[in-house]
Amino acid sequence: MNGSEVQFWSFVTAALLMIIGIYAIIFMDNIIKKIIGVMLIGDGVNLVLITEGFKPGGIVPIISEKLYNQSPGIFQEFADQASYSLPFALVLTNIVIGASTLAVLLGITIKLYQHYNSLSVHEIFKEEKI
Amino acid sequence: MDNLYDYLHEKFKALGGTQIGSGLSAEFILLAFFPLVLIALLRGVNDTIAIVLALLFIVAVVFSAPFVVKVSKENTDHYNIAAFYVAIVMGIVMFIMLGGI
Amino acid sequence: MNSELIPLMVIFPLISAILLNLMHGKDKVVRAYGILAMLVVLVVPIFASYGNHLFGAHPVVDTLPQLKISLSEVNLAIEYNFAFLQKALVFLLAAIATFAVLSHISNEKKVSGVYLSMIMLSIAAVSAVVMANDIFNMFVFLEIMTIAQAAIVIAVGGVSGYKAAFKYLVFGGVAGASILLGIALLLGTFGVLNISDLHNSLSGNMTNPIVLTAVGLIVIGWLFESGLFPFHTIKSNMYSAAKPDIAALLQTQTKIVLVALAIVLLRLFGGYSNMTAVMLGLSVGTLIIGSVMALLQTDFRRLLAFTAVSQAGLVGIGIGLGTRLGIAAGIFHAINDAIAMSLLFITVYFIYERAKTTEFKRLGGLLVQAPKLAFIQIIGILIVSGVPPFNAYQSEFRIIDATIQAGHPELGVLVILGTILTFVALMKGFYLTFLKENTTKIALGKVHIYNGLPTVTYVTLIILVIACVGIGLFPMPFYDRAYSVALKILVGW
Amino acid sequence: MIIEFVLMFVIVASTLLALVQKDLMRTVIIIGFQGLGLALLYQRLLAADVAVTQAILGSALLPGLIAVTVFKTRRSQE
Repeated sequence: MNGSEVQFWSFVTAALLMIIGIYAIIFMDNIIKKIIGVMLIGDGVNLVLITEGFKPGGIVPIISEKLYNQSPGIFQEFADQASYSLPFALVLTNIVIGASTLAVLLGITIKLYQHYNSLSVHEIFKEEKI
Repeated sequence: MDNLYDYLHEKFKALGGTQIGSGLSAEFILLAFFPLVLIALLRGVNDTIAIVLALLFIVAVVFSAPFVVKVSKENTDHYNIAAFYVAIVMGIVMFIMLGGI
Repeated sequence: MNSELIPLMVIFPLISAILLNLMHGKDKVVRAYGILAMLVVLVVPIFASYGNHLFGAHPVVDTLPQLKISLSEVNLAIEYNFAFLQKALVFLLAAIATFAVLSHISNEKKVSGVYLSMIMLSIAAVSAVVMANDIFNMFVFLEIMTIAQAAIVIAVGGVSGYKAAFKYLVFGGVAGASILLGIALLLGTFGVLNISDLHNSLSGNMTNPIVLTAVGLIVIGWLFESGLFPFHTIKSNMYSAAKPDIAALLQTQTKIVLVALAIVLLRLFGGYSNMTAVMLGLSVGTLIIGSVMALLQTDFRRLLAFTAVSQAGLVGIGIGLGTRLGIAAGIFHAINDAIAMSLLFITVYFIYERAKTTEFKRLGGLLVQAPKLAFIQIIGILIVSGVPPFNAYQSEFRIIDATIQAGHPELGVLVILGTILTFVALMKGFYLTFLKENTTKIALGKVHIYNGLPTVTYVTLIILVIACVGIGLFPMPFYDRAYSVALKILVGW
Repeated sequence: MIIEFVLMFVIVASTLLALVQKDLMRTVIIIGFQGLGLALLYQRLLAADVAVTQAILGSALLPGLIAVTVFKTRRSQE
């Protein structure tokens, strides 16, 4: 087992998360499970981005001041080994966006429950006759 | 054919509250829409095949009219209908992009 | 090169959103600041000079050989472009948003700071989407826009608003994730996020299956943001659940985002004919289904909602043709139609404010009570249906011209059919609201439209009519610039 | 290397388990494990800063929000 195998299976995990999320959004009847589905899709995309930045056998792209002072020449070596950190910045943004979407969705859920006294999508959208 | 109006009126009742006039205009536009799309799709192929397909299509239209009721049933605000079409279209779009029809 | 006013168009509404949120509760402060902020938002795009703005300390670095980019330089900063198209779109957005803010301030006894802050947030998000030359920045602001729009609808919509916002956020989550996954695939393949750099890296690389997957994913996101076929019921539900003045703002934002994202798609993957085919096909479906559904509605707001969706399909047809004429006509129609549909939504807003309903079975015979409104609405209907000498005629005519020149005359016929159907649907609404005497029990004594229009609404309507007539009589200054933008899109930025 | 595969298994398994539960409180608790597993996987994939954020949000804050919603509505799926 080497690093690139981890990368491959990590992509597979991300794909599974997204597929499970889409399944939940389409087929699950409970609103909260649909919301969890939205969260799972976001997690899957985040995992794809993180795995893209991953470098097998690399190091975490954080350089401490102490390390730099010990040997200034370490910068070149660091740049060679560090994982690609642009995707991490994207993921941080997406995590925050996902959290805010989730919060709004949960707020709507409480309001809908107060009105319909149910969490079932079938029950809530009953008035729109199929 | 004497009581076509009554027949259509009966059919359009399912729409609920819509006037028969608007139902009929929508129906005619849809009847014009399908052959135009068919022409747009089949313009490239062999003439004979296109004629046969067009005839088959006309037969299908005659037996399945009126469309308005079906179309309006498929475009309500229900969550499940939206989810169904979203899933189908996502699949089709990805298939066209990757399969390259 | 760096114009200092360009970032202000995004940053100022964002700061205002935060401030208005904090001011919530202090009525007079919110009113004063709301009007002031809208003034600034309106003025800044007029005075900003054309150019680029770079966020970040590294404007340009030399070639990075490991990225395999056939460029001499790579942009590391987040880049905002500002040219005539961006100016027109941002100013249009600011104008319609000003009406939404002013109508809220002048009609409500208690002004909600949170509500105004959400409007500000959506303005900032849409301005950023229009100007950003960075694909991830675009995604972030699209998500912010989705949340802000859902919040505006929740604020006033009641239970139907909650349901509409729920669907909008869930499918918005799916579409946003789809766009981000597409971006992730492009980032993994080429290592850049700047659209110009991606354009250069992508040229002649359209057989890579990873890139093709990314195209499909971003197109799905585009379909959601512009409310085309599978998402048309979600968008129209949002429009009809919101108050009509907000619906005017929402449909303006939708059309602006449609144009902005379509420009990105065409710049990046313009050579890929399957993509334009998908865009074109789904736009045609939206046009016909939207106008058929508009004809079947029994509520004026829902009727207008479906009309707005079908007009978005018309814009999509122009852009989806992929020819220079088609793209120019599509962009031109997006601007014209956003103005014209806003006009109609605002007339219905007035009916909704006064009669507290827009259902046809409760309305009728309003011509006697509000002749001015009826006159303006019939003008709006003529504009949207593409009657000369108004502006939508100029662009619809050019779209039909473009379909014929692109070798799809059937599509031209379909556009004409859709336009006729839109006209019939809108006239049905006008007839049932203004002309027909409603004698049913349910309507008796219900409908009262008091004397005269309020000043804000009246002035807005007049300004919009003047804009429509003005663009209709002198289309060339606008169309020529759209035409040159189309050339830039096809050839390269 | 084995740690990553265990974490991936935990993530997928807890996702599936969470969605088949009838009791929504159990769903919330199990989805917290999924968030924690993701955070640890991010750490193993050399994204330390993201891992910290995900650990806080995914394993505590978001499940907490969902738990509040479940308390305010009904607990079991009908």
